[in-house]
Amino acid sequence: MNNIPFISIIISMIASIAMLLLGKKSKTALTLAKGVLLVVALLSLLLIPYFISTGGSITYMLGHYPAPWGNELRFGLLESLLAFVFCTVLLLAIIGGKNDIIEDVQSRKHNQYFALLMLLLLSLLALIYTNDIFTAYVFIEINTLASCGIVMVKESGETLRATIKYLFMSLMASGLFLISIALLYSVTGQLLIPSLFASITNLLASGTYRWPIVVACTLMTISLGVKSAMFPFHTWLPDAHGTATTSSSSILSGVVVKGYIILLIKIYYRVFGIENIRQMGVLQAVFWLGIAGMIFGSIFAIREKNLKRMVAYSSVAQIGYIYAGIGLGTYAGLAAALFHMIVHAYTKPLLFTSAGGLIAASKHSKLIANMTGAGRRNLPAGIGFLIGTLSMVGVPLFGGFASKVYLATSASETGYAFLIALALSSFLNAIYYLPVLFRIFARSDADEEYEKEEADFGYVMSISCFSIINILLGVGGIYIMHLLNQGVQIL
Amino acid sequence: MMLNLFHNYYEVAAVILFSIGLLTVLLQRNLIKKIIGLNIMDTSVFLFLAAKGYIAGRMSPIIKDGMTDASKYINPIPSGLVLTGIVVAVSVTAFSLSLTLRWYQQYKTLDLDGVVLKNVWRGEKYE
Amino acid sequence: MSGLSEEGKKDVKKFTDWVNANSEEIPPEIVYPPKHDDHHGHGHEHKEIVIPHEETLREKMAKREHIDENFQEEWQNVMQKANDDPSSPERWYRLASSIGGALIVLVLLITVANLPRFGSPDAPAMNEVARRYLESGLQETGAVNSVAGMILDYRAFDTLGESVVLFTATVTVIFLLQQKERNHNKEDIEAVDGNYKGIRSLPAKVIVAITFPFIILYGIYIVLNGHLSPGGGFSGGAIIGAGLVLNHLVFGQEFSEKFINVNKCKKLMAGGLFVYIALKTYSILTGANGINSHIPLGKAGSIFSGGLIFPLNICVGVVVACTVFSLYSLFTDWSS
Amino acid sequence: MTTVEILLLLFLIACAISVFFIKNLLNAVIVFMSYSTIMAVLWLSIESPDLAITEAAVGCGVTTLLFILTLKKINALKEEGGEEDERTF
Repeated sequence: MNNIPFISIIISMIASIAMLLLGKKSKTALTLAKGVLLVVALLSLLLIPYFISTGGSITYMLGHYPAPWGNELRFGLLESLLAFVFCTVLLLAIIGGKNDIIEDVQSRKHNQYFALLMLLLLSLLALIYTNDIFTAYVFIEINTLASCGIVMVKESGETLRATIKYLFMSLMASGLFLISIALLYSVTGQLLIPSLFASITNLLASGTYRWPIVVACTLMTISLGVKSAMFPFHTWLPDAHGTATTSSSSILSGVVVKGYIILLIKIYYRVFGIENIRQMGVLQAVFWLGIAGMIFGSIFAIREKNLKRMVAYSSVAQIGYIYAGIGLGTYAGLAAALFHMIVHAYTKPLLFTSAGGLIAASKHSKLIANMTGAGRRNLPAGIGFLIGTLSMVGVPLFGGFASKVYLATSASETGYAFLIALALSSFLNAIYYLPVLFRIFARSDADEEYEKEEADFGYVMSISCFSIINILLGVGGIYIMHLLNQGVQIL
Repeated sequence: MMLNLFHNYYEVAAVILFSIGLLTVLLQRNLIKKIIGLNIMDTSVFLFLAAKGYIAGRMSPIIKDGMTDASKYINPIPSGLVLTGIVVAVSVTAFSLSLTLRWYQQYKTLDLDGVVLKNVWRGEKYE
Repeated sequence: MSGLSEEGKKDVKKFTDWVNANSEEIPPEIVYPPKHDDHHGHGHEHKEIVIPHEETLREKMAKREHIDENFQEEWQNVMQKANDDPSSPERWYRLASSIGGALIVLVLLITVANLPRFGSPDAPAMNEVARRYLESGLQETGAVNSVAGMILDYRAFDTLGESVVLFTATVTVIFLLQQKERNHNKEDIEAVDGNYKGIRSLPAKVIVAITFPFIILYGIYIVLNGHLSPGGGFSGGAIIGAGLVLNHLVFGQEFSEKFINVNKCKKLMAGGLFVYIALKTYSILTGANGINSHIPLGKAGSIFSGGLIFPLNICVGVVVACTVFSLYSLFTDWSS
Repeated sequence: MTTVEILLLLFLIACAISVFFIKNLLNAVIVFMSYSTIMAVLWLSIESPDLAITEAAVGCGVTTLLFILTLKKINALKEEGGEEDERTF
């Protein structure tokens, strides 16, 4: 049981190397990728009941040397739940985006694409499980390279541009992360998270080296904020998410961005301690940036005429919700933010996957204006988009409603700014999502011009799985919330 | 406190180099220059880390004649971290250079924004 | 276009109109037929090549080149105007980033002033962690070089991640720059047009012929002595790779292919990583589950010591050498 | 010793600044290469021979090799257009 996280990382590592050697056998690579994802998801699922029954967490020694000398993994209920969510999203995203992969990626390069996906998976798992801040840096770099890799696979001009933009912003952020590690190391001499926490608490209590610690915390927030598209640093996101191939967009918005947020949460709660962060004023900044993201992300989305870019801008708003939830600084707020993260991890890939279908059904035009009736021509995509939209706007019974309710209840004690922003953002969501919805289901005169799309089994399955999970989260969210509340206590 | 700045001259140089690298990435339009800027940023952080491991008057962390007395050697940890960092930096450079090549092949320019018009010219829709 | 002011945008608009007036749609040279359901994974692309009438094609290419020539000049004018315009967002961006850079240097300088002194023996970084690496490192890992002991034994997971970073970069570069798979038979190589023949200069050839074995030998020495002296898998591997690159540069492709080529590199690299991962998995799993790993540490200071560090350094050396050479070949072989 | 180190550090900063202003890309890359070499020397002087050797082989050797290969390819692509242009654009 203890070995599961390490073994899942190693499995995906070996799979990615094997895929490079497969040559042209892309079907084998796809099967292998699905198999690995399924195995890792099941392994993580095994951990969940174990942690529910035992509580607490496990610290896993990587090698023969104990705490401050060797590397460590640490995992509990929260980590295993998130690993399970990430694996399932990845799995459904590749199943749903298979057609677009065939179309966008040269066939001789398919196995390299899947190798990159496996590398992405292993870096995400390592980011979730790691208990060492320098290991986190190394795997952040893997994650950056692999996620830029899956953006560029389309090899068209706009994706190259988006990739370069994304790469440079991420690498600057990595530089900031590295220098903040250097600052922390030079005042504490530790790299392992628990030892860092002890050391930092002592230093802050005695008042020595306060300034370097504050600077390190700020720089880490900025760096992970850039990587996870926190509001003023989101400029790379619409390009990267809006131009990549469907499955890449789903994966980037569904899981990659979340991996960094989870790392940031770990840093806040387990390296610095949330009370110290609040005293430094960083937490308040995160809260207000989250609020600004909620509103401005939606406003940008309203102006957008391109469907995928619109959905991408809506991610900026949703990430704003998550940061505002974190910025509340309470365990309830954190649990609600994590719940919103899980809902968003299932909803945004649903929207991207169905947007891919809608675009394919309207002669590969990405402009919303050309999509009249697309939802009728490709019914699964239309229904998927409908469910995703209803969830985003916050209609009862869907995941988005539940998460907004939890966020609102967790925020009700701390002030009205959050509630007002929540209401305003939901209203703005409705403004830009509903017209699209009406348009894609409108009756179009030119329906005969389009050839009927054959429904693909994998596509339909992916859409329906995402939708069912979304509704389940909306109906049975209280149970997940219960788990999360339990999980954040031992963070 | 200001005196400390003179003592920490390695770190001061590293910090200045870091901001030069950052400004090169932000202000230069040329992709190759940007990549060099990223490399300068990374190496400056490595210089910072390596300087933090140094202790005046001690030897490099290679055990001589089985003498395992920690007060004879400098701190080995920053060296290890920087070794990892150097390899990460070179991998990142290789990736970004190959991207630059593909970009140049497609648009015959090293400027990321100069391409807006080229897109128009090639008939690709671009906003 | 977002970086331009209103005036700049007008200029751009004017320019785009000019470009549009001077160009026509260039007929597609390669047409992909509509995809079939069983298209996935068979490896053969149904390419249907449509060659437009030669005369028109040439005419259009000429026009395209004409635009290409004038493009840079025009564009620079437009950008210059936009930059000089005081209300241009581009200008604001530059101002803001300069201020940001100055702010960061200021903040970091204040931080540096607050840090422990350079070279002081009682800096917080020199704590029990570093002390144990130095004091018990020889006993526990068998490595004379504490840095090697630290990165390949104490904190081996980081180093595993680092090799995976290198691997990721190689995958992405292969993705971007690899041409269609070639068979590396002799006939094929000779048949490829523009096969690199090496340099003509005889003195250079003689010098490289003499030094090449020494470079490789030196690299191997550094790899094998990674646990005893400075260096290790990464630096030694880079030196070996550089030697191979030199060999290719001077003696040309045909001679170089006798030693190594991209496909062999790929396989060697994957093999090296496999062995690396296998060894490390064994040691981590035994360590984490409290089992004695039964790895002999050897006599400190001799070449066969340091337990797993010695084979790990060899694996890393192979991986890095192959990565360097395959990056080189990918960058040189690639052509539009 | 300290004077030499400070001089080398100043030289590093000068290299970094000149990379920003040099128009010719090949020159910029070569200045960057000398920057890496100085960095290796500095690391040797603060008793980190491991870093020095790695920086000399990887940072100075491999990175510069990659830069120069890229520039060579870019120039080859430029010549296809028939124009020899050393401007940074």
